[in-house]
Amino acid sequence: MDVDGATWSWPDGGVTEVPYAIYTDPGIFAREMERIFSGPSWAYVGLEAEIPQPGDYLVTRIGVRSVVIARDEEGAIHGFANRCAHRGVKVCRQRHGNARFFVCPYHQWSYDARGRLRGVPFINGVRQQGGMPEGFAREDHNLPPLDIATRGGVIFASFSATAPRLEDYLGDTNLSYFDRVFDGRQLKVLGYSRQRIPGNWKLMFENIKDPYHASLLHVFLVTFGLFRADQPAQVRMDPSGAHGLLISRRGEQGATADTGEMSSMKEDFSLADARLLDPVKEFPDDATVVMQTIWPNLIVQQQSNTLALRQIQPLDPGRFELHWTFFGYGDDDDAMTLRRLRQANLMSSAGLVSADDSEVIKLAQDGVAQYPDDVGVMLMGGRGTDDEDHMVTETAIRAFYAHYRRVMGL
Amino acid sequence: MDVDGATWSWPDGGVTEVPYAIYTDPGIFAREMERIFSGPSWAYVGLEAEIPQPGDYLVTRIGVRSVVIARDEEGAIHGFANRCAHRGVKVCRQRHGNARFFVCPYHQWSYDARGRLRGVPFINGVRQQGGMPEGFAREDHNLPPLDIATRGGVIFASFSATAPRLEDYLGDTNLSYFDRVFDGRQLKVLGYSRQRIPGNWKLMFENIKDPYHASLLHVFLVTFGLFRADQPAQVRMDPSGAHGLLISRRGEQGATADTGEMSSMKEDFSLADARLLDPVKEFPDDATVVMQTIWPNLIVQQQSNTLALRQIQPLDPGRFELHWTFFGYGDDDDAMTLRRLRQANLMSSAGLVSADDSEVIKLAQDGVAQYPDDVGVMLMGGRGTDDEDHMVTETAIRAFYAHYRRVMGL
Amino acid sequence: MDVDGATWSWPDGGVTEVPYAIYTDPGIFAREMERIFSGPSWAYVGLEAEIPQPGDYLVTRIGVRSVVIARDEEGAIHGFANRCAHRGVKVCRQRHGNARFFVCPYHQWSYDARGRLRGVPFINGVRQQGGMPEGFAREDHNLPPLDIATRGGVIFASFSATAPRLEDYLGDTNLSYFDRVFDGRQLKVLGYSRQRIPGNWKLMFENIKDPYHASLLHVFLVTFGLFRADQPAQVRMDPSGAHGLLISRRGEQGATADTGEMSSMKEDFSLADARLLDPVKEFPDDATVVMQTIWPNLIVQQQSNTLALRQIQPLDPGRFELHWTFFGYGDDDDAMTLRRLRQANLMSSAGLVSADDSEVIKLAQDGVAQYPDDVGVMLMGGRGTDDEDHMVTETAIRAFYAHYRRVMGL
Amino acid sequence: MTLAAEERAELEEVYARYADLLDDGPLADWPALFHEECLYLLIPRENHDRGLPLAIMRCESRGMLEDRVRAVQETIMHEPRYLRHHITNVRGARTDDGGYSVIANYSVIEVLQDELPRILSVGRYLDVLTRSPTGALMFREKRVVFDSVMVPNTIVYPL
Amino acid sequence: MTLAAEERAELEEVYARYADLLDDGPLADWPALFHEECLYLLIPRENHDRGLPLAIMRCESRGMLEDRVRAVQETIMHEPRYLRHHITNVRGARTDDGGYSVIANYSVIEVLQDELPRILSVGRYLDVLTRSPTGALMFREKRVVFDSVMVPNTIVYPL
Amino acid sequence: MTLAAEERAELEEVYARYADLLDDGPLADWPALFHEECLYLLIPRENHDRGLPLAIMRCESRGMLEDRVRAVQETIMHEPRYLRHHITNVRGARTDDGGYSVIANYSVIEVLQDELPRILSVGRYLDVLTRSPTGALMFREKRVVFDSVMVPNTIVYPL
Ligand code: FES
Ligand code: FES
Ligand code: FES
Ligand SMILES: [Fe+3]
Ligand SMILES: [Fe+3]
Ligand SMILES: [Fe+3]
Repeated sequence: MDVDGATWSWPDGGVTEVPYAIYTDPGIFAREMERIFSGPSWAYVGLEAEIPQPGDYLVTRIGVRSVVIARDEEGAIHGFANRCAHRGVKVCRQRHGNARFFVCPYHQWSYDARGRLRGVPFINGVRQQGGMPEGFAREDHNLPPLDIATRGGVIFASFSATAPRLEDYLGDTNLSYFDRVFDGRQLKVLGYSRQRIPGNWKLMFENIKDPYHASLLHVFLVTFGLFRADQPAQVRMDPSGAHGLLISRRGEQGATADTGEMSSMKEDFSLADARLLDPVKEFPDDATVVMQTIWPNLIVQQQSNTLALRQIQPLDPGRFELHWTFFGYGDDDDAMTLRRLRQANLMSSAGLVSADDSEVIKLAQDGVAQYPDDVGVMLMGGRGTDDEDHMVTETAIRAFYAHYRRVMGL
Repeated sequence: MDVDGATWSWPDGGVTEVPYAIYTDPGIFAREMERIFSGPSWAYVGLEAEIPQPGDYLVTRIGVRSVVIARDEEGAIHGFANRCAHRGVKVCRQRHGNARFFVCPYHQWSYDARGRLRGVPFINGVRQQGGMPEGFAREDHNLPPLDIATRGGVIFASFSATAPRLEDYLGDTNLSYFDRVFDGRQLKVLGYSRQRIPGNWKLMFENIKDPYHASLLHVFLVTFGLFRADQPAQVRMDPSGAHGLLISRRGEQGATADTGEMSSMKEDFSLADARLLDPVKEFPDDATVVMQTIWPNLIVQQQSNTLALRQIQPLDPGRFELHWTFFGYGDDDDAMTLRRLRQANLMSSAGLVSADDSEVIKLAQDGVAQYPDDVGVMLMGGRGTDDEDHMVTETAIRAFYAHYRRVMGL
Repeated sequence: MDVDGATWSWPDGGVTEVPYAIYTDPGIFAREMERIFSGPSWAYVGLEAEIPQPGDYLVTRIGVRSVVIARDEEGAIHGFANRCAHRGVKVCRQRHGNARFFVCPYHQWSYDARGRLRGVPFINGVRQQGGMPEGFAREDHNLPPLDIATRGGVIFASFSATAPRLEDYLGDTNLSYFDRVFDGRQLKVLGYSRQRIPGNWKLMFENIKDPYHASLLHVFLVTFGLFRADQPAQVRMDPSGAHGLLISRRGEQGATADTGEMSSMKEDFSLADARLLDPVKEFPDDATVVMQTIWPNLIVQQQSNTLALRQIQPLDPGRFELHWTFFGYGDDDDAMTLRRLRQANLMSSAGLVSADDSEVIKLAQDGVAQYPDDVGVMLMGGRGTDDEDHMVTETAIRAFYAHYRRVMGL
Repeated sequence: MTLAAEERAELEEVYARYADLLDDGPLADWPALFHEECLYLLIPRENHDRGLPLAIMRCESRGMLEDRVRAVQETIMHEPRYLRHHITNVRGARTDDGGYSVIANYSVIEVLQDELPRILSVGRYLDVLTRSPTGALMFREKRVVFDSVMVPNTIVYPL
Repeated sequence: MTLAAEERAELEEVYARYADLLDDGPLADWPALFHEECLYLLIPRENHDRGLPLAIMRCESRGMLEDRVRAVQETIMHEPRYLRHHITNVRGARTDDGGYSVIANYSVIEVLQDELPRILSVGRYLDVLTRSPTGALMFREKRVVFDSVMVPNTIVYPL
Repeated sequence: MTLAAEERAELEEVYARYADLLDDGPLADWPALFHEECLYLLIPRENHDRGLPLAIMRCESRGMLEDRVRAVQETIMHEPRYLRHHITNVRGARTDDGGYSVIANYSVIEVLQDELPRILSVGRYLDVLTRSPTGALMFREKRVVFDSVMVPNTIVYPL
């Protein structure tokens, strides 16, 4: 197939049928990198707390592209492509650091925190010989800059200058839940977890936007009543459908009228050390789990007291990386910090719960890759793409693909 | 090159010239998966003895596609694609087992031994919310079924409903030799050997259909007179040329008029422990070696007393897997079982003989991949594709490619 | 993009702008293998000293193609494709050896030192059966021969019969510097170093043709005054620009008016064991470093007293191998041999200097692969492609790409 | 300070048994190698070097180890796999209570069904062993600091 | 039951010599590490765990080991390669006849010409060693149970 | 001739410390494991087997080792990476001066930032150790003969 050759088109059935080709086709992937990750979107790139001081910087990826996020001497945050304007060398090799200038190793062209070219060794040659020709102007060779938006200590960046205001981009509902976690308190980074998952990056979004699977796949969650289909829940989207919220409240444990269909439940499993699960209420509302997905690369996780940002970095159609940043608040006491660290046992590359997801995503990729011409069906909860007040629905996935089709022109 | 773009065509010279591109081109490989492995062919998938009980199942691959072969409560054998009808997840993760239902891990849709969708959790939602929409019918979401044919305890499957009767498919000659080994006696599985070979899958068929190489490459065979060009032999095909038989009878060891050309022979090599080779006659005829190739993925090996099925599982143009199932008969005494196990030293991923073949296939792939526009020549024994009564011929390979060209439309 | 589909063209800006696509595009790579490595060029394949005796041979690669270079009984050197005329198997598996005939392992077709088919087992069949058909002539199945040219003990080969005389190919200037090192004295091979570099093969040529980077990237060179931008130097090309010379003379160490811009210099670094650097003058002229690049696959290195040939073997757009052959002269005394071995610490897969280059090439590939539509700029020293008498220029790279564009038709 | 041969031999036995239980089971016996009050951390070298506390497995008692083992066996959905440890270059020092503080290098090779073997994890054990009343050596602390910060998909079993 | 330091040292020597002969030769001396009546099995873990008897190498005497060695050197066509063993986490128990039953983890890394190193095989040795009249330890039984069930092309040399 | 348990233990300690200093540092302390007059060679097995003298690292004194270490830290531009050694199957013989000649197998796994772990180098140590005046064992000669002749990009650190 050739998506550019117009020899391929999305099957009928709107967003209730998703063609497997979008998980495996290189042409579609290339277009995603162009239109989604380099388009007018806001990609998560890090936390202000990770670069608190002037000169601090971090290196991350937007789509497949390496970028530098740096704080200048005045404390302002900037971003630029991590690729020398001279001959393309990756300028910055460290994941993070502090630097006044960014010096390319090859010929030591140096750039400031805005990615502006400041130094070109031997620009005037040596002993009247060589150097740059007439008409060479440093300002013509700055690094491609990123637009930056921050809110609540979270940094977003865009390759496009035409992205809407971050607040408008998120929409009221998603913005309010974003502010619920990033409420202005100082954030404290607790650590990182990184994993390379052999599946298409969109399978990660499907997974988090899918409350239907949680009570079925996640035996641990169900067994300990942390998340169950019979608990109060809402699914919320922004108007575009790009972003989504999964909100639920812990309910009773043990069997109920509805647990019959949760065949996986282990009623006899009780913890030998209960400290693994001793959640405390820390947010004004009653929600015990809020999973927020922000187009095109972020998951904000509040699962009881474990807070994390999961950044999605696609590698190719069949692989993506998930970079987790665990955090708490500057005013956490030791007990709360310890609680967050303990609960992290549930969520990471070795998480008692999230391991189910990374494993099932691999199985999904293995399955779809064998049948390039088939489609998946997303009918749970009907055919709509609206908000719902229950967990038995794929509405958020349908909404995601409705937006995806618009952006991709598919 | 682009095989679909009709910018490529098979070179002149019929089947005496084989273009190297068929060993390396992705477009040709994709067409092979479609027309050959998903077409009206019978692919070997396993033995009845591997799933003797109701509920027993095994998982294997036809081409690149994972499939489940299951025995239902009534003892009937069925097959279906190992890929959930919901969102494509590999349903079955174990290589074999026993199950009443096949439950997808993601949302626990459950399928019966026919691959028919039986259970959809929360199909009616929870507490009057969610669930499947009007018009959702389970029977619209069964797994793609396979046609099944069995003979002599061997199971074949087809993605196509239009494959001819297995008996007609094999043809009289091949059928009779198939029945020679699978004569109705209970089969006893002795074990498995699996290897991933860095070559195109067709090179494996070429190898087994090629009696010419045996007396030259396989020094061990020649040295111990197990297989030699000067021994009585027949090459037999079915009318289509798809399937083939290589039949030979052990003759004298030591030098003869014809061993001059078998320069590789080691006359001074005698075994320190002769038990490695103490074949006994166990079939009515005099044939000591019968190698049968069955389109598109099976080799039936009878080499003295070691019996094995070799299943070919292509991965991509440059790699395939060979899955060996070694077996004996239910009525073998311990001495015979031990004999088969000892003779297995000659044939496996570490076989004294078959190691030559997996190594030479890698060398062939390495060679052809460098010269995409060149061709191999298959002139030994002339240009024909008919049966022969000697070993000095490539007729079976030519017949194979004549059939290949018809099926592939090349 | 599709370079063959004429949907792609070289950007404006002549050779001062190099599109990143040429480092990553498979279509361009395929054309390079055809037009550059299989075209009328002379590729380095080895040294006469490596195959001194009749029957000696070595195996190497030209582009992605394996070739055999052999010395016949009369002492003449020949070359041929390492790929059996029968069914494509790699005939020769050893890196070097001595053989009268080259026997393919599969069916033991045997070839002489010219690659001419000499033996075909069972060509007349066995006992009046089989064998080759009417009209089969051995001489129709020789291995594709290579043209061979040697000078000063260095062997070059060409897949094309239309390459110019080696002397004309190199041009006067490059020929004279080639003769400077290969002056007719017996060569003594000291050993090999091999590395697989995750970058496009042309990045290696850019690197060696680029005097600009040496005083900036190579802190070790600068610190010890082995190579500095403020030292006397020449850049020389042949008329086509395909080949190049970088010639410099060691100057003072320590800071000077110009070292200010060599920020990397470590003035306080002095060697604990000075024996690492005790160069002696061994060539008539004053040049202490001469790096010669010979299209399409050779670098001749004279860095003080360490002499090496670096052969470039592309694997795919993103990877190439560098095969180093270190040598001295037959009349070296032990002290000189030891000196060469010590100085080899600077140049190899673990070289104190060359490690900078293999590392930076990886960073370049990482950088350009993310931005397929961008270009690198090569403006240092102006826009010209002529010889220069200083190091602050990219003229040799521009000349290289001017030739590249002509050969590639881009 | 170096270990006497007998001390080294005793430690080698402990690590061999440790590898044995994780690679070939029974996994349920593995927590018994730890003291009831113990600390087991599976921590990326990146976090360890930067002084960040987050571990991807954190068990603060033998009970938590048992809970992890049970979850692996009963609740975590995962593909079948084989694991194989190499624990080498054991070095350590005696502690006041007759135990040892030990550093060792480890690697774990993973084999998924129908896949070729691959390196799942590589790094270093930072351990404290103590003696049980019966004199047996038990892990009081075990920090698995893994260099392979980018995890190939999922770590299901303890390392 | 744990091994004394001297016992462990003696076993380490045997395994080091075993690795040495397979990796660096002379291969022809390798069978001499086995008792004349011995059993050497190279068996996929899959078969071993399912109770299936098939091994991909099966030598029932030192003679058969010698035949295999000779075939590797004289009859099997194969590309040149280097192999390198790591044999670790040796654990065992004394047997009545003064020998040992031993379990050890192993991995073998293969280097084909112009290729990068890769893991050829990984798994476990299940061994029985006995004493020769001269007191030397010899293998009476060696079961190489390999986790890497999917073999990367070919296994030419014993592991 | 086999080593006594105490001798083996002492050698294991030396190799553990050797691995420790290269993998976890301080690298600057690593040269102190060598005698002032020493020979360190990092040599491809291909050259070693063919009798070709070229090594890709050649240090003829502790001073040259110190120069290499300093260059690694101050002058060589390289991507950040973690290395991890496994040194196994140590075997050796006592020498007249109370030292040892030792052969051991090694592998080094490399982890580049955001990459999966890979085998950087595998091979064998051919060592001669001698005793310092204080009785400590030091390397007089170390030949690192690596099977992985095709180097994956660059070798920056000594192995
Ligand atoms: S490539 Fe960056 S300075 Fe030249
Ligand atoms: S993917 Fe199988 S049940 Fe949802
Ligand atoms: S392939 Fe070379 S002789 Fe047949
Ligand atoms: Fe989930
Ligand atoms: Fe064969
Ligand atoms: Fe350089």
